[in-house]
Amino acid sequence: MIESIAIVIGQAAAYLLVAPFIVGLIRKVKARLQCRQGAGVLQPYYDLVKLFQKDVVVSTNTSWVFTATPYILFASTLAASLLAPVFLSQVPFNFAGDVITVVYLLALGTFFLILAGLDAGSAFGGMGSSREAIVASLTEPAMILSIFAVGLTAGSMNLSTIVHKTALFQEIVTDPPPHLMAFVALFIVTLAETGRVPVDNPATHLELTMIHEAMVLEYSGRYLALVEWASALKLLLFLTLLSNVFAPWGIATERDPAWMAVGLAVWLVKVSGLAVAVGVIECMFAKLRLFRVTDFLGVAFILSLLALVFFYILRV
Amino acid sequence: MGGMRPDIASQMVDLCSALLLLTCFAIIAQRRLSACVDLFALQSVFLAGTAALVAFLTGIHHIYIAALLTVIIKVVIIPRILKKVIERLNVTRELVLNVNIPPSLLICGALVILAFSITQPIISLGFLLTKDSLAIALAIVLIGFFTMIARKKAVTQVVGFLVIENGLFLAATAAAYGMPLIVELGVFFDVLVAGLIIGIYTHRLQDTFDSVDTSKLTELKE
Amino acid sequence: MDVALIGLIAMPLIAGLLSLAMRTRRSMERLQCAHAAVLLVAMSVVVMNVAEGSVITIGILLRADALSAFLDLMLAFVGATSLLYALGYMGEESTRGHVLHRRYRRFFCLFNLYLFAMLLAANVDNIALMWIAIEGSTLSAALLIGFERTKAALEAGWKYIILSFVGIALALFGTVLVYYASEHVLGVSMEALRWEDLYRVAAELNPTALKLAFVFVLVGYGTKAGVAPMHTWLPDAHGEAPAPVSAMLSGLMLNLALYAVLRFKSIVDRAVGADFTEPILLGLGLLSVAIAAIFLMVQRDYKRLFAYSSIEHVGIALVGFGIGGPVGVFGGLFHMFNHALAKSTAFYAAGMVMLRRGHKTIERVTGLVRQMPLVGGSMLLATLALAGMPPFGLFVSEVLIVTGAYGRGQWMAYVFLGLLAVAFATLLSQVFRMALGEPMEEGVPVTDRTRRFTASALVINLTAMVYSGTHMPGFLHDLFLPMTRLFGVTVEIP
Amino acid sequence: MIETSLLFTLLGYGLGILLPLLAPRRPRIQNTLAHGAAVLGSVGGVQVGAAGLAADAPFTVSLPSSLPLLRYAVRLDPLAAFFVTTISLVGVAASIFALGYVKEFYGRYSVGALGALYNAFLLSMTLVVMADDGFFFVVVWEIMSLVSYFLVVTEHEKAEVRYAGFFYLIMAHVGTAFIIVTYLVFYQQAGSFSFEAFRNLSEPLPQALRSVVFAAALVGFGTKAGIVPLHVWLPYAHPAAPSHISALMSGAMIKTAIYGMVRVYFDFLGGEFPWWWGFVILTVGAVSALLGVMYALMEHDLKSLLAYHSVENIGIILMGIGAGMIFQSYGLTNLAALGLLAGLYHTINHAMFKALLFLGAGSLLYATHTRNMEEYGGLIRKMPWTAFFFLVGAVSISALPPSNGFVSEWLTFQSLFLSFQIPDLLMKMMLPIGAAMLALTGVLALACFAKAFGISFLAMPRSSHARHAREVPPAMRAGMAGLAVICVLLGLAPMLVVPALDRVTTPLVGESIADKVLAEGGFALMPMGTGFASISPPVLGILLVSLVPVALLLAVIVGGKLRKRFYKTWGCGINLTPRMEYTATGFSQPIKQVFSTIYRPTVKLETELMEESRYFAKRMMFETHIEPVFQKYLYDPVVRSLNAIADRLRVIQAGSLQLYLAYIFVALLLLLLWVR
Repeated sequence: MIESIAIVIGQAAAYLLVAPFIVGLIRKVKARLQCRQGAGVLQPYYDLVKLFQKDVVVSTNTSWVFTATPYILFASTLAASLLAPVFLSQVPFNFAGDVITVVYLLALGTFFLILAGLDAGSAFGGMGSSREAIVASLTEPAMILSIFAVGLTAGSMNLSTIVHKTALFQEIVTDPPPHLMAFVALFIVTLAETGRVPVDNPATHLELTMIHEAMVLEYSGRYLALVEWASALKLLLFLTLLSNVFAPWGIATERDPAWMAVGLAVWLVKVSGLAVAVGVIECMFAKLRLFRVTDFLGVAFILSLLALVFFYILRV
Repeated sequence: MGGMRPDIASQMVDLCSALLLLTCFAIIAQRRLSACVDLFALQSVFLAGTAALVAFLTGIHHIYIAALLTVIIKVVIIPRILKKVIERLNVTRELVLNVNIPPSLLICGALVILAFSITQPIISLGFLLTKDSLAIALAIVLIGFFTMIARKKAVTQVVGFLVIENGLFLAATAAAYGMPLIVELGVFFDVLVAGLIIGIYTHRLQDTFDSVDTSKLTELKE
Repeated sequence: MDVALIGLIAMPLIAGLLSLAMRTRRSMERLQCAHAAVLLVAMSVVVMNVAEGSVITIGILLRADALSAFLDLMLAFVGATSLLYALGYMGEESTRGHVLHRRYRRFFCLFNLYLFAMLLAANVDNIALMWIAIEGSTLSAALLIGFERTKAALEAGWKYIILSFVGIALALFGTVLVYYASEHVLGVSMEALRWEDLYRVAAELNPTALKLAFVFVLVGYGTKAGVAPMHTWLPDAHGEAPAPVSAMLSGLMLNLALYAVLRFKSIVDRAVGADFTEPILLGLGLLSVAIAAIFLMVQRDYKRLFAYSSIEHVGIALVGFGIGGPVGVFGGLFHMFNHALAKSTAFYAAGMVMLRRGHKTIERVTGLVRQMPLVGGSMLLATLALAGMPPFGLFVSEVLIVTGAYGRGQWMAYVFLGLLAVAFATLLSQVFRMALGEPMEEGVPVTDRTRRFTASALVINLTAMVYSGTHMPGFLHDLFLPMTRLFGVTVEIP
Repeated sequence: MIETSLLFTLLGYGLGILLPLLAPRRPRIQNTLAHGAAVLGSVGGVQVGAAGLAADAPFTVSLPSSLPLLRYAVRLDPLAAFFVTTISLVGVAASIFALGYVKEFYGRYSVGALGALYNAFLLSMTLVVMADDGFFFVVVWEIMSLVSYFLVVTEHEKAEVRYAGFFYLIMAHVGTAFIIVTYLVFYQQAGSFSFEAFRNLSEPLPQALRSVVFAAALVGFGTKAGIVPLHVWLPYAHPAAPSHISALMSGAMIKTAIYGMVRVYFDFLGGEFPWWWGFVILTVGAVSALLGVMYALMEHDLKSLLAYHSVENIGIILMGIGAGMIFQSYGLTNLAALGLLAGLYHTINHAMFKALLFLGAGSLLYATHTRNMEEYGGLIRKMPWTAFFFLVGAVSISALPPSNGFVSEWLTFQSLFLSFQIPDLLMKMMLPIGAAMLALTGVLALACFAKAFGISFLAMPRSSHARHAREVPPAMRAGMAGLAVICVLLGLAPMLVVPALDRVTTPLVGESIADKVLAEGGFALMPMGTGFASISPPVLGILLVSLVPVALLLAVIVGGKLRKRFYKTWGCGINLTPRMEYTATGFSQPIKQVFSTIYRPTVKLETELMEESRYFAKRMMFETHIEPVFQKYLYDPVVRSLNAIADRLRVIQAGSLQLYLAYIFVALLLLLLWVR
């Protein structure tokens, strides 16, 4: 029991502490590829601290929804990330929810974020909210299908069960093609869900293009800090999914401190690698028009569907 | 059987009813309105004759009364009413036809054949004396009906209707040796009243539409 | 009980003759109310007696078995309410000066004679005398239809006269044919015309003659019943006649004509078997429903609208009899009964609208429920009943008939249901337009004196409708068993 | 126990029908009597339902009628009991709500009639699900339609209300015709209309007839349920009714159709059917769900929006049931039970939150006298309670954890995912695609309710209506609060709901799965116990609630005390006015763009330029519509062709006497020849 609690706390800590670093890393990679020096990878930490200490400016139009949202967003994202294993394959909260739960917990945050965007009554917020809504609605099916395709191989939809079995090759019946397709699909979903290029550009504040930034435009001080932190957390969560669900090797399968430490290290390497990949992609592609995003996500959906089909075809 | 050979008797009855049928054709072939009425009167005479003959031959006496009533109502009263109507309403004497005369005659011929063929299986039931009357009666009814369809004037429709009545009467008296007296009386009463009411209506029609050309009565439709 | 039967039949005649002597409107009202009361009392005595299983026969002339009693029930009840209603309606017309007192008296005279003729026809024990009585009712009806001497009324009356006289003539020919067949068994005599004896010897009668006879009778009385394709006079007559007369035509005349057809059917079936008559009835019934459904759609005149709905319901009843079997026959009879109630209610309401608005155009009538709650409401309810909605009896009978139809063959049931649905939609779409919404014109409200009568008539009918729909009264229940036996079937009612 | 509470219920509703009509014409008294009685009746109904669920053997009563084939037979088995509970729960809340809401109608409409009809409506629904005789069922079913019709046209001075009501009644009647056909097939075999006879036929129906039953029941009940494409009446009728009636119609009435389908397919047909039945149901469900939510997104009329969501949720319910049917036909009874259970779970959930949302919409209508969302805004400050309850409803219907909607949708997901146990490859692949569609539906619903709540309650008031709105009276709030609490409970306590539902499904499918579904001592749901997937709503709830303080704590630790400053929203330098706010139309614009193939939007833009310069517009007129595809291509043609036929055939009644005579003549001759 104590152990479990410790593990939960450890996992939460890992997520919370690593999340800003990933953001910083991506920014760094982009800067380098753009032949800039760029800020240090630890910059996001400083930003967060500064934001936490700043005063908060709240619009007179807003209601309690606006002030509650950052906390709800933070809580739901953290709750979701507690379901995805980091360094230990069997997380204590495994029984509490499967991948669908993860998706819907994130959706809970999105829901309130959309409300918050509308709450201040500025046109930007509304615009951001409506765009966020369409993007979110287009990503969900692809995400669920792709994870299902993988879940089938492990015969489970609970993340840590998948990870555990895959790590140990227990009753795993995996073929490369569906796995690969699902991976690509989920990667695209990641870019869309976490508001990266080519779907959204976290670095812009140009009202014609921004989505996520427009939604949170009215936030400042610690509210902004919480929102930023939560979105960083979300990004990390997705990268973790990509790494641990598709290639969980190295993760600890028993509660052995040394092994867990190794697992943690491996995980760090994996997510950093993915982060670099994200950064590279951000530099290689331009942001798509909003109505082109559909095609992009359509690809993800088709891929996940194909993954499913192939899974069965290769069975017969 | 007033001492007469059955076959002759039956032939006489047949002769009379045949004459009835012929007058029908005459009515169909007739263009002049008043002549139609006259022919109807003539037909009624034949009808009365047939009835009297049947009464004489069978000795069922109340048929005499029926014959008498026929003469009174159908030979005297109704034709007079109709004539009056024709006079007073100065109905144009030329009939207006839906169906022209030659085709009408052909159709009526067909109707007669039909009548015979339909009644043929039950003729055997009939009394030897009047075995063909039923078929003829049916034929008259059908022809009367056809007249009502083929002619446009209100008066001719009345004539057609009365011809149907004659056919019915023939069926009742000749074919079935007359219904019980009370029934006969009732029927006659109804016919009389019917004639009266029709008369009333033709008046009102004339007053309101100043014409009795029923083809003008097409206001009520969908 | 003989007294009751005689009283039932004679009362209208007496009242009719007396009403010519009535000097004032009040005296007329007294007379007719008394008349209505007597009718109801006598009727209930007769019905109760017959329900206990006895058959009332008086001499060789009158005979009231279950079927006749069933007709008496409808004739007396609807007759009584329509008398009440007529007092209101005609009273209003005369106070407004549309009708002189002379004609007001004449109207009631004719109205009562009409009722008399129908009651006689329903109870006389002689196919020929029945014909005479029905002819009599036709004559009085002819004058009643043309009562308002407008062009349209005259035209309608004329068409009614010609068509129904021709029809009735054909019916007489059929009657003669039956006599022609029966006198060979019973000899040239009154017996050869009596139901009693015809039922007795039916089996020995010549089949072909009876078949021919049935065709003539069906076409003949079918014309009066408004069975397609002989229905063409019906919308005109119902549309132009004064509302009480329309109610009588639809609620009683059609049922009486059906009664005649049924009588002959019950004899012919005994002789040649039901599978001769049933297909004919079925075909004509479906045809009627179809034609009615179509014409309900294009209707612009609310009285004609209800007229076509009458054609539809006669058709439904015929389908019931055509299907045969306990379910079909019961359904048909029950349908006749409920239709009499609902349709008379509908025409009462329509008449009130007519009095208020002075026209019959559906488009120009709206907001009845707002303007005249009772009238609008009862028109709405009556229409829903006619459309086949519970808690009204027509729903029950329609479901029963559909059930029977399905037994006869799936597709018939489907077609029938489809036609019913179309009729439902078209009828309701028209009546909702009138009943709901805001009234678009004020019109002339009727006097309270009028409203007293009309309202009571409406309320009585409505209560009867709901009652018979939710629960069939015991005496009716007792009537149905022998009635259905008349058609060689026994329906088991829990 | 059951008898007494049943009598209590009937008494309550009966009084509710009679008293308001007999009471003096004072609206206040009539209102109190009618809806007070309704509260009593529906409370009794809840008791009946609960007792029925607990009872071991079905409870039956049967009274003979004086009409042939008709029996007033009532039977309370778990299935019926479940639906009685659902209906009555909605009834209780709606009746309490009505006590306040009906004040709106004082003086304008007959409160007595309204109240009486309201009670009749509740009674008829209760009887529909309890009826144990086909004929009786059809009678009460039709009465239910009729009464609800009258309730819909309460405000019949409005043309659109009249149209809505008429359309509804016609569709309902057509549906009934199909239901009658369904029962006739059984009647032919059983020789009686009693459900008992339907259940155990002497010899089973031939396959052809079974298919007839399937199709007829699908169309018949589907019309009432509002499955695409038979849903067209629903978005008209439900909004047109007074809001507490809308709540009953959307929350309870359309569920009777679900009841009918389950009754016929699983009970009468004994759950023996080919795989394609289930597949058809599943497809219909998926299409309804998706199209329902999509059309909902385009609505600015709050009540129409909710009505379209009923179509969506009926779709979700049918997806669960359809999956169950597929499993059933492959003999996977425990999975069949799961699918059915998911469907029923969503049924009661939808009943609760949809009723809650409609009551919320009613409150907005009551406060602002408009249904147009574009005229709301900022209401969260005017009416905090309503806002909160509406938010609870919105979260539930968007299936966000740990709400009840999430739990039932999750179960539906599972029953779709577990399809990998089906031997047939096609089904293996189809059901997950269904899951994908369900996911899409879920998120679109989220978007839709983010729009509904955000535009209606947040930011600045968009009209004087909204500016002058006031919180609604306590009775209305109480009604909403009750439902909100039930929603939360249904979400957090599945360990109580699942066993109850299991009692319903066990007799239908023949296998009890409660123990297989519940794990961790009831705190987690783990379908079929295979560890394939599991959730624990209570734990999730606790987690979320406990992590919010964590966030606060972190904030305080890092940032110290919170210092807030209030300032007006930055409006690019000029003062922000409501006219600059994002509208509902604007919000859903991207979605309209993306799915334009479905919406087929038509846009009309008129610009009137100034004569001085063509670079300045004097006024611009923009209007956009989405094409009502089904009415345009499915219903209108039928109506038009019927009218055309009728118009052609008018010549029959041409008015010529000779023609009429000819009809008779021809009829006579034909018959004579036929005889011969």
